[in-house]
Amino acid sequence: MTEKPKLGVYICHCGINISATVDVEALTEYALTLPNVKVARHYSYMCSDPGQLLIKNDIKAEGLNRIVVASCSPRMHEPTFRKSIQAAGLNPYFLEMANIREQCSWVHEDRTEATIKAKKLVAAAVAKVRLLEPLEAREVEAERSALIIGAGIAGIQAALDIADAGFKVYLVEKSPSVGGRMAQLDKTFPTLDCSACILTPKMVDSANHPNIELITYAEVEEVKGYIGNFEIKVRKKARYVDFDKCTGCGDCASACRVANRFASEFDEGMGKRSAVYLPFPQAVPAKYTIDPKSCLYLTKGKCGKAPKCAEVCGAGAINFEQTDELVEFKAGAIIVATGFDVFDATGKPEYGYGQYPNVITGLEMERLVSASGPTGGKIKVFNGAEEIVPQEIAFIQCVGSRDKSVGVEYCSRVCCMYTAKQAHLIVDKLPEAKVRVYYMDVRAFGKGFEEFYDRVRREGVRYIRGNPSEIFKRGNKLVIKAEDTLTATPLEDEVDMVVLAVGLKPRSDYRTTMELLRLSQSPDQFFLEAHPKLRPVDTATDGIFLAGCCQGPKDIPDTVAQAKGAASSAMIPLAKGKVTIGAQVATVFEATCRGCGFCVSICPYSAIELVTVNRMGHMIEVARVNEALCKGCGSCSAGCLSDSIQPKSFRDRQILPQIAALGVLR
Amino acid sequence: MSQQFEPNIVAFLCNWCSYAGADLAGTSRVRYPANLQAIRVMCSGRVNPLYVMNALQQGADGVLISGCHPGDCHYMEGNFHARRRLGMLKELLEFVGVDPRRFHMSWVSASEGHKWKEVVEKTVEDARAAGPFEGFRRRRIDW
Amino acid sequence: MDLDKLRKTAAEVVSRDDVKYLIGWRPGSYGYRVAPGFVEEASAAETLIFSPLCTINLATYLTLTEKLPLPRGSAPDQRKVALMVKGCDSRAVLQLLVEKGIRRDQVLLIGCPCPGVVDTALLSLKYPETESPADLKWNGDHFLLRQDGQETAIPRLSVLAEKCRLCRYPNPVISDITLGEPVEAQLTAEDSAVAEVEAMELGARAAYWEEWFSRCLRCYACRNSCPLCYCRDCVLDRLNPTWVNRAVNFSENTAFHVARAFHLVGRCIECGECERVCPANIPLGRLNRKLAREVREQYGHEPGIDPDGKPFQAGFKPDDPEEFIL
Amino acid sequence: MSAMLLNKQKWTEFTGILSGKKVLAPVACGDRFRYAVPAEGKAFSLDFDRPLVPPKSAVFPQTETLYRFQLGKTELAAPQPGEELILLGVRPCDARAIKLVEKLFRWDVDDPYYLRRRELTTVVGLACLEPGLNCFCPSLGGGPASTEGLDLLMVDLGDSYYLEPLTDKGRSLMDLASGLLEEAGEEGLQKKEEAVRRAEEKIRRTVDTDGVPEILPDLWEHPLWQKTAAGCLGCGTCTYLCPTCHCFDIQDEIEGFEARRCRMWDSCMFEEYTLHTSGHNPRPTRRERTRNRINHKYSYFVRKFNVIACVGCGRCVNYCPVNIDLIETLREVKEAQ
Repeated sequence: MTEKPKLGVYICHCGINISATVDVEALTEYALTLPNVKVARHYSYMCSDPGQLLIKNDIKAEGLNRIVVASCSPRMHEPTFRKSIQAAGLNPYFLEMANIREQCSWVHEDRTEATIKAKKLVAAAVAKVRLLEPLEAREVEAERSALIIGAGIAGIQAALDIADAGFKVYLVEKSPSVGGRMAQLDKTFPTLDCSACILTPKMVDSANHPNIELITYAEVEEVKGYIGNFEIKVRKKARYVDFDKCTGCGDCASACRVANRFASEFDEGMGKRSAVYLPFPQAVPAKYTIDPKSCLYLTKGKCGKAPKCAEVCGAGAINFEQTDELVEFKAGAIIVATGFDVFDATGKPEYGYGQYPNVITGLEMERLVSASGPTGGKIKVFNGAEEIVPQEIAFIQCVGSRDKSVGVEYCSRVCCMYTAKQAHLIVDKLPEAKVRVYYMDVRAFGKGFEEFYDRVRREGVRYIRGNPSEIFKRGNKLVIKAEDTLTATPLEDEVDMVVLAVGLKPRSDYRTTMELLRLSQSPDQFFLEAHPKLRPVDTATDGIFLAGCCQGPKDIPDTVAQAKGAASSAMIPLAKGKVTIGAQVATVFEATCRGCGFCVSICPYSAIELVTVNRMGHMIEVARVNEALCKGCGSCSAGCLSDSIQPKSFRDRQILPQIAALGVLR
Repeated sequence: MSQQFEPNIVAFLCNWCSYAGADLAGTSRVRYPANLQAIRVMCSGRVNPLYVMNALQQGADGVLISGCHPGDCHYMEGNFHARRRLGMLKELLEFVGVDPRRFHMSWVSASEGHKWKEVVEKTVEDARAAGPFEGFRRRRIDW
Repeated sequence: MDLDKLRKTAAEVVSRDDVKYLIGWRPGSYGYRVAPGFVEEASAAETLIFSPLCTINLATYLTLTEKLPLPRGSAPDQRKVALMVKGCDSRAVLQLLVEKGIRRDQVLLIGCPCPGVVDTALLSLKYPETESPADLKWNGDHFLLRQDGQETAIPRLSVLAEKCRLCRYPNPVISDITLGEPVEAQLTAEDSAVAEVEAMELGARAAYWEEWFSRCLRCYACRNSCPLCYCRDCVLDRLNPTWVNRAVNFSENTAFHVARAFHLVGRCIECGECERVCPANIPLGRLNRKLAREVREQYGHEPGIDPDGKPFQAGFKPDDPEEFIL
Repeated sequence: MSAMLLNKQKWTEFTGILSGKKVLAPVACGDRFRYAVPAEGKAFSLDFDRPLVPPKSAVFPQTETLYRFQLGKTELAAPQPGEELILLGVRPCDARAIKLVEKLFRWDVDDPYYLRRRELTTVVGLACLEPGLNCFCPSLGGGPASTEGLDLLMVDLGDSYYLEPLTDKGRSLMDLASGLLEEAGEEGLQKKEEAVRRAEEKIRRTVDTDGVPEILPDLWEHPLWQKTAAGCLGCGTCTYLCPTCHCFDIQDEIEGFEARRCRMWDSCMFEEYTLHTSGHNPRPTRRERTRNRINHKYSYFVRKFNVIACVGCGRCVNYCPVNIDLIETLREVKEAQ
């Protein structure tokens, strides 16, 4: 480090690309006048083998320890020259390039002007290279396992892929069962295959796979570390049912004193469940859970003389003493597959959702038409107090999508098609019923979508282009007030039931996940991918990937495709067993750091944290960089008031002399 | 014939967008004035606003900082930080009497070779109109 | 304010086991001077005052105390520092908390609602100081000056400090004990001093600041008196890299003041100490207030108000202004 | 030449004689005065308040280039000697200070930079007939018309100035103006002495320095330093404005590939004043720094040069932003005995 700098400056002609405009000889002479420059040469193609050999020989013969190459853009050949000086025994980071081709000879015509500019660029490179420091890229071991948060179809698919490749997977699900939103659906568009039929085998696989550790009814509480070395804490919530003893017989649920009194989450509140429950018949794991918010014993401390569930449980699985359990493990990669919520239709009060029982959402409709649903697949709704089989049915699309008035500008991508599918199912089940769809545009862009849409229309479903303004009750009918914008006719449409095609929203608890993993959001509040085109499953943090609707609305095939993409990306560090840590990272000078944490807030990669250190008996906080997470952007540094955090190779003390060198030649 | 004043301009370009855009301008053989020299930094967020002051002190007549368009930052947020910091610096410099034409900021993407040319032309033209920076230039003082 | 109550409270506070000492104001050695009073014992609380002469922002002292190496095995003194704060001082404390410059459990704040302090320099120009300490009191739209046995009523606005004319937060924004009744915030006057500089032609503005910055001695009183300039090692003192040469001339002085003002962007709480302490009378307050106003108006941020706020310089909003970008 | 009178009506003519020479005189600067070359077309005026920065800056500039060099090269270029200078309107206390500081620059080696400037400078004093609130020069052996360090003393007698030459430099300056001057005579002398006596009576504050240099070493660990330092901000106001403070630092300044080595005022109130490369600081807190400031003036300097390095100008008392009052501190020192 203390070795006095001995510089070599190498000026490339690039054939005549540079030398036609820049006087390379004058430039070489000038370079020799600069401080610490021992050798300056010009050559026709510096990047050629003989060109590189020239540099290597000088390093050995003249004892050069810093190299400036004035040639093309560093974006082009920096790696080339780094390698060649490294081959000659120099640290590869003792190189600075002056871009005298793309940003000089190719853009200027006047030889004098271009030569002056080239001199300044070389001077700046000399000024900087004198002060560069030797750096080293490092490799660290990677944990060969993955954490997947969310066990919907995205999480399950990613888990199965990674597990099949031979790596350990921790699949963590918040609710008592895997399956997610897809399990709630009846048929899938446009093929109409039964959602449960294609999903349940995968659910079962995810529970039985030897490489998958399925952790349901649990939440990730803490994630520390970095790619290859995440340290994770998961809270397994108390089920009050012994997981190993429970046989899933269901006796407890029938015996429960408050049996079938509570809205079933799975049935979107249309069905009822007991305080001890299985979310749905095909739930995996088929283990009962006591909801602490509805159980009499857990809320009131008393349930008759003794809780009935415990009395009837032959396996003796009921255990009110159970407490939350913390599980800790390490993972090399994380896939976030936390899914979505649907738009809360009460946000559009003009449609009367919540006010009229026969105004329902698309997801409720899924449960209504499902054979496993609360009505056993029969389409019936309450109209006031009376239960009816609707004959006049309207769908309203884009409820909570493409609607700035509720703060949702995006298209939810699935509503057009699920509406078409549900319309078809109604026509199928109630051949007499009249179905119409109020729409803005129909987006049938996927494979087989347009054909399906066409089929539904042929089946007699009427599509009316217009956005209803209001729904109100007249007699025992619901009246939709709208305008058919194709014929410019105002209309009042009397119906028995309205289905609101609600859009997809980020999960209500997205902020917890965001803060847990320091994810970013796109303007639509879904999690932000690292690049919209080229890194659609990556996040800004290495080793954390996105799959499914948490990144944005998508249908099942897209979700599965992204899950598979995320799985294969996550497997890269797992397969390599190592991760490389860049050399040009930020570093903290702790002696001057005042621990304000500005850098911590600024860093988009959560690469900086405040740690407490003992400074001569005083406990003080200072910033510390996790080199594995740092990308070397340097934003922290420009925001540091005491200049205590600096990106290597782009330190202030390396850049300021560059500025000075450019200035003095004015 | 009176000699036209040729301003000296120091530019800070982010590696991923603006430096690449400037390279593209070269590859496309776009012509622009030779008054501007670029210093490559990884991100516009790296540019400490005090670099601008330092450049003016050390002989620059104008300073340009260029980064990725909002939302396109390779590091996601660096250009947003740069925008806030440099926006305030601009206010400050103007308030202490530095001609606002001496300091510009731009968004130039890797595909905007032609925009880069326009930005350089505008920067040079403005600095030329503002004249040689004497203000608090170091060498103006007994140094 | 009731001085007896102040002294009684102070005495109680310093008697507490969890309080190291109290910092308040005490009469200075002559004229209109007021000095910081460091009270360690209840009896010494008798010297404390609170008057329109109490310009010093005591929050500065929170970060000024050096941390000497402790003998191995001994623990640092964890007791609190009790601090008397005016509205502006309390904002400094709050901003320090937001920036983790201090911890909440390290301070005990005695809030003093403040009807505005005087510009001591202006006061002594209009009403010359004498060698005996003078007494000044608030009295509606006047200050009552008692000096060498004589009493003079001074119209409030004629000697009120500039920052107090613009004060939006006369009452402490954070405190543990509040003395006296809250003061009504006045309708904020336009910052005519800043407007005056803004209205100048560019060249005149450059000349204006050149005139002032040329006189700077680089005594660093502005920096050292600032409650928010508390880096252990100021970058402007540093040699590698050298941001600002130590040489004292217009160029380096400007660089120093630009850098200082910039580092306070979104952090300055407009207590005006920098300007008050400047021996060369450089109107540094204008520089800081101009930036504070831009931060407020363009970015909707006010430092030292929101204990949960994110520091201005450590964040951004996607819709921050960008009209200036080409 | 003996003492002479200069009628104030001839002031303009007198200053005309000085034209062509470099003259630094008090110039109004807001409500402060400083020594500067008066702006073009502006006459010198002796109607001023005590300037903020003492005139020591004329012979010991705040920043002074010692030599220049190129990075990577070994040749040095030292600046040429400066030009002759007349310092006008110097207060006797400040002139005494220049004389005191000279002792340091003549100690072990002769400092060529300081001594050359000193040699080229003629110091013209003006008796201080309206002492300030915190003036205490008589306590330090000076007075409103003290002549130490002056080449020429002027006393304002209302309608004329009393001019008393003190050195050859002073005499030759008076020679230049001999046509404008008239003998002061006994009457002039009496008027002058009367004016000075009245001025002396106006001085309010006093310091008893008797024995202070001897006491100070015994008070090394006395709590008074902690007490004094508690409120100190650690700024350089007191030292930079002190006419006898003479500490300097030497730094290299680089611009591009060129550099200069220069000397600049330093202040013992700054943390980095005694900061070692190792990170160790023998004066780690404001207590040690405050103690040093008093000790240097009232003890170390006395031991070395047999005179207190304070002239009682009162600037540190006037300008301390937190009212650290040297006079009070010295009183406490005496009391602590």
